[in-house]
Amino acid sequence: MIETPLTLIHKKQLTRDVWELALAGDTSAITAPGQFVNLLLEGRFLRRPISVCDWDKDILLLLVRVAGKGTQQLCRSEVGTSFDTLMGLGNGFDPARSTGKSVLVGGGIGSAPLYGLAKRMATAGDAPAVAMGFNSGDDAFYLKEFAELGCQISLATVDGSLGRKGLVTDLLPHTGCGYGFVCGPEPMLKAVWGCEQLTGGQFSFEERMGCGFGACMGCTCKTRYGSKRICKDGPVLDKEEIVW
Amino acid sequence: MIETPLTLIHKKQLTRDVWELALAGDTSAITAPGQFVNLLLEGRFLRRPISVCDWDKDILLLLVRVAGKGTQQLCRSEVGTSFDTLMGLGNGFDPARSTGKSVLVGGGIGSAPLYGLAKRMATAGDAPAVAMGFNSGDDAFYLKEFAELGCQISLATVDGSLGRKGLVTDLLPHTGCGYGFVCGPEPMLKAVWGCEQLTGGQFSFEERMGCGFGACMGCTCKTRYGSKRICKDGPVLDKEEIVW
Amino acid sequence: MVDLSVSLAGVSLKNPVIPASGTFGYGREFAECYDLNLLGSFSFKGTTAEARFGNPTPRIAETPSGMLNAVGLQNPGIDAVIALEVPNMAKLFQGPLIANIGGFSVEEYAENCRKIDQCPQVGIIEVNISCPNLHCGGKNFGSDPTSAAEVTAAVKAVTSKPVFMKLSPNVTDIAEIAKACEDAGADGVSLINTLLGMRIDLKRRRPLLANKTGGLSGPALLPVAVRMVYEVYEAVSIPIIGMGGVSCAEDVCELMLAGASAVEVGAVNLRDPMACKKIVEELSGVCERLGVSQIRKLTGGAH
Amino acid sequence: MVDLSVSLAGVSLKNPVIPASGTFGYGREFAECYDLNLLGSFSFKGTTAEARFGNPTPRIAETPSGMLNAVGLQNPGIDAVIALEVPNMAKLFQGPLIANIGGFSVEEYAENCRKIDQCPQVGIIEVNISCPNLHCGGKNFGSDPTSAAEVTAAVKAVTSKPVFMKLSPNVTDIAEIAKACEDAGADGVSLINTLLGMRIDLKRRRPLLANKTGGLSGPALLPVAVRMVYEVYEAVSIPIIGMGGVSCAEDVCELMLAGASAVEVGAVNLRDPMACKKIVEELSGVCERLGVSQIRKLTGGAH
Ligand SMILES: Cc1cc2nc3c(=O)[nH]c(=O)nc-3n(C[C@H](O)[C@H](O)[C@H](O)COP(=O)(O)OP(=O)(O)OC[C@H]3O[C@@H](n4cnc5c(N)ncnc54)[C@H](O)[C@@H]3O)c2cc1C
Ligand SMILES: Cc1cc2nc3c(=O)[nH]c(=O)nc-3n(C[C@H](O)[C@H](O)[C@H](O)COP(=O)(O)OP(=O)(O)OC[C@H]3O[C@@H](n4cnc5c(N)ncnc54)[C@H](O)[C@@H]3O)c2cc1C
Ligand SMILES: Cc1cc2nc3c(=O)[nH]c(=O)nc-3n(C[C@H](O)[C@H](O)[C@H](O)COP(=O)(O)O)c2cc1C
Ligand SMILES: Cc1cc2nc3c(=O)[nH]c(=O)nc-3n(C[C@H](O)[C@H](O)[C@H](O)COP(=O)(O)O)c2cc1C
Ligand code: FES
Ligand code: FES
Repeated sequence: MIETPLTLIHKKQLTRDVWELALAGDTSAITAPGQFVNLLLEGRFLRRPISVCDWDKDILLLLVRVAGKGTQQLCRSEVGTSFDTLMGLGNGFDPARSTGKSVLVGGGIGSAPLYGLAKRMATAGDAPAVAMGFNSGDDAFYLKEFAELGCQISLATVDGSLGRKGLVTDLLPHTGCGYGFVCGPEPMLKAVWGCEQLTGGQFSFEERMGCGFGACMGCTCKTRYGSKRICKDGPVLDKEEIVW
Repeated sequence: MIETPLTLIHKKQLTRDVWELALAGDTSAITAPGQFVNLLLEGRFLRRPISVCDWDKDILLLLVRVAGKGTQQLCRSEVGTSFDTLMGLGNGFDPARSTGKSVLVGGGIGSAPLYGLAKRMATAGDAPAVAMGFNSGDDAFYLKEFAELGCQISLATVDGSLGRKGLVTDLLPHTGCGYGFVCGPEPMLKAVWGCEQLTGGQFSFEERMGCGFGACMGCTCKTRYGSKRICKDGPVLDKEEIVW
Repeated sequence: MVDLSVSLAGVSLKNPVIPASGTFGYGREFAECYDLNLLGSFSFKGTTAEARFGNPTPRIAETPSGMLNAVGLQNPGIDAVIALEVPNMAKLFQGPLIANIGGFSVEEYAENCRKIDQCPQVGIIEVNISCPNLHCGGKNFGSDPTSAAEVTAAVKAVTSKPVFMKLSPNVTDIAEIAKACEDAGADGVSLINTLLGMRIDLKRRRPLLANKTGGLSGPALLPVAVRMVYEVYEAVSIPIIGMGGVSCAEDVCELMLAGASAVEVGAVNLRDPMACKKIVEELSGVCERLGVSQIRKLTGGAH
Repeated sequence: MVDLSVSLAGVSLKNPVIPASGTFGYGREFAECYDLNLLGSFSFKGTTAEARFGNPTPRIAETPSGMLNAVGLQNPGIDAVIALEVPNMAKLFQGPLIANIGGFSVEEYAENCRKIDQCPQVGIIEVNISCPNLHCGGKNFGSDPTSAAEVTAAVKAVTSKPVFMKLSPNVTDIAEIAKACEDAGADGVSLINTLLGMRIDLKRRRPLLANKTGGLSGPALLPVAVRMVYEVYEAVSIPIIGMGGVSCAEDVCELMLAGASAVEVGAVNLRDPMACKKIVEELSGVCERLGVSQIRKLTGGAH
């Protein structure tokens, strides 16, 4: 973990409430896709945890959904704004531990960290299948970006306006994959976790955080191997250790 | 009183801790020199009261001394920063009520509102005498500006590095004036109030303020005519009503 | 169209937004900024039997997301308030006023309320029991259930207007005090008053306020207010006027979900004289987003 | 050169800056950021007899200039702490540690303290009496003088280390509780713990924290902490560790002027892991500006 300033150098609105933000600074603390950063926003006491979507050595890419006043402030910030940032938080996804053909499963904004994972898997010569669920076609983002990596994409929307009508779990049987990298809201994680064809997988969780780096025990969850801190021992947990 | 945004369009450091700030916006609520504005600063709960130094219909000039974290933040703000401002607060000086030859008496940053007063008196054809006291010559500001109005200036510094060594009260007997417009720290106000040759005068006071517009009773003082709110019934009080 | 009307012990208000006592004077300064009739009501400056200068200055200090005040109940005294200020306020605001009443003995409270009972413009009496009991070593009336109940009973005996007892948060168990007031006949409770605090001037090495301590108000207080309103709602069945740190329409809804039937807005009026107007204007939109068509349905919704 | 050293009931610290219990874990995460030996001491996570998972999540909520936590004393239990964590902490920090001890009965407090008494690395025992007394309807030990005194006496009987009783601010009269602890033999008092608060999730219409209420900490709390330290300093003659809302070196000096001999820094460690280091580094400069050559001379200076 390092504490470092990042400068907003680019922003683009992707959907009604999702923005793509590029920030410049020292990204050396990031070691794996699925890690997150914790951004300090002027006037807010707690930092805001946001997953690393992608990064190179001096640029960090985030996809941010406006969920409340803090994310709204973040997405309204002007290019040039600087943010004090804690970087390289959490364990992240480990593609090396996959035990079969892999599918990346994203729900809503949960697809953000999967992009960085897909890119690294593609670069290693193994572009994964991607299954994404959104509320409607208007909410979908990054389809082109995933496609450009060579990923096979399947889509589901709740209102049926894009891809299959239904939930992302409906897509899984058709992917033929047995190992999942999963990120999304908790009910979706639980549903995917229960899908029979996934024999293994890595699931990324969210929790309200005090610190984001393991000090406060604000984000603890129970696992088969005892208490774990989502921020430090997660946010990614192995399928087999998860208890609901 | 109006609530309006002002944009910082110019800033200049005058001394080690005094800055000249020009702000653009609707100044129509200002009706008299010696009134003040109340500036909202990002991240501070209470506004900061600052005297109007000078104004025309769309520019407000302030002189600000860095006294704590808020004034530091204000003076460090970048040109272009916007401040929510309450304008046209307090009664201000009334030169028409002068009963004799007038001297403007300023202590430290207290000279700021006297400039706007001097300018209006000069424009009306009656440039007043000005007596200013500072800690040292390095702390003096606006000497040229007052001189350009045609004011006769006398100076005192505590360390004697500029003008007469001593306090501003030492200057008064030499001005030959019987009516004062006075602004400065409270001990200086009290000393000037006690000077024999001033038969009348208007004294501008400071107090910690909750609102600045008369609602909270945070700034009340006792006068010969009952309780007065420094922010609304003042900040300028008549010599004869003041009780210490 | 969201129905913003609420009712407080039989008194109907067009909306739940009420400027808090001591932060709105007698309304005059705010009436220069907007038409006060858009408010639900307003609670005017705390009134005592005698005219009071209040505490020496400095009376105000800043704190993170809040402020301290030690105004010390400056007011012209109940007779002057009734003769001059009440008629004036009635010109600025045509709805029912809330009269905030202080006192330094049980008798003084009763006498003040007996007098204010004569004012038809006053719809509700709000009795501030965070005042020191001069007959009892200066302990606040609001700091123990017995003296809170005593004031309640004394006041109820002399007025037919609804009486809301305004509780102090500086206690171990605010629900117990509220219950004592209810049992003594209170028609409602108002909470919370300010939390006792202090700032020190590092240069002078003395408390910043001349009075040493002062009352904390402003957004910093919000979570304490929400908790206390929630606790009191579980303990009593009379209506609650909630307050403490409200700065936006969402905060109004939060206190109502905790159990408030109406909400007072205090310190932010000082920071932004337009605050209450903005809050009233935002309230319908916030209710719509929360899927509420009658705001009074929010009261106690989080229990 | 400003002398920053202070002394707490005979234990010397190189400076008065102490990370507060529960906001610094066992120091590991912070030791990745800086050398902990620049601290005066550190108070480690509250320890109970049994291992505790703590409360269900969400355990954290944001508030204006602060936060609520309802962690619920998650810890591996006293035996694991002594066997594993204390030796580990001693590697990261060579000065005297402060052991923060919880309990749900007088016996548990005593038993925990008897065990921790065996650790030479522990210089001070800080007894957190904001825990519910399971034998007494769940009322906090810290909410009345009798039970506070009972815990104090029981703990003092089993340890020769200095015992600091950590007081809850959720009381009508904190000075009375402090006095009861002093009379029962406490070597010092630590204050304040968190103020009880609540936030409500407007969309779900439920308290945001799974535990409903949580403890308020962070800058919002500072004026309440200053006031309580000031009051307690006037009531007792044992040393005070002050805390609540400290976020910079000036705040450390403010609490010392109010009466603290040393100062704990809590929630801001979570916002900024470098906070304590920055505070220690700024402290000399602030003292110089205040014209102080020995920081311990500030203690009680505002009285
Ligand atoms: C490990 C992790 C990775 C995340 N990655 C992303 C991402 O890549 N893109 C994205 O848009 N969002 C992401 N989130 C969710 C994001 O942190 C929240 O949407 C954001 O904190 C909401 O802040 P707010 O001020 O807008 O909302 P408010 O509701 O006003 O926030 C109030 C408080 O609650 C916290 N909070 C609210 N919702 C959440 C939540 N879902 N998770 C954690 N804390 C919350 C806030 O941090 C803040 O402390 C992630 C969360 C976690 C834990
Ligand atoms: C009517 C009036 C006119 C003023 N005109 C000027 C001016 O033209 N130029 C200028 O430099 N200063 C002026 N001041 C003083 C200026 O308001 C304070 O220096 C400033 O508020 C300090 O804020 P801070 O955050 O830097 O200090 P802090 O000490 O951090 O402020 C903490 C709190 O105390 C208040 N405070 C501190 N000092 C004073 C003070 N002297 N008077 C009132 N409130 C104070 C602040 O407003 C704030 O609420 C004036 C004050 C008043 C009342
Ligand atoms: C300057 C000031 C003066 C106050 N005077 C009174 C008063 O006279 N009577 C009273 O009951 N409460 C008084 N209060 C308390 C408020 O009515 C309110 O209970 C408290 O400030 C909490 O609300 P807030 O955080 O919205 O300000 C005063 C508060 C302030 C800030
Ligand atoms: C996440 C968190 C956990 C805490 N855990 C404990 C604890 O285990 N024992 C204890 O005595 N105090 C605990 N506290 C209280 C702090 O030690 C401190 O008293 C309080 O937070 C006020 O200081 P602050 O405003 O600087 O945070 C905790 C506080 C926080 C924020
Ligand atoms: S958020 Fe503090 S330990 Fe995870
Ligand atoms: S500052 Fe509020 S009345 Fe003067």
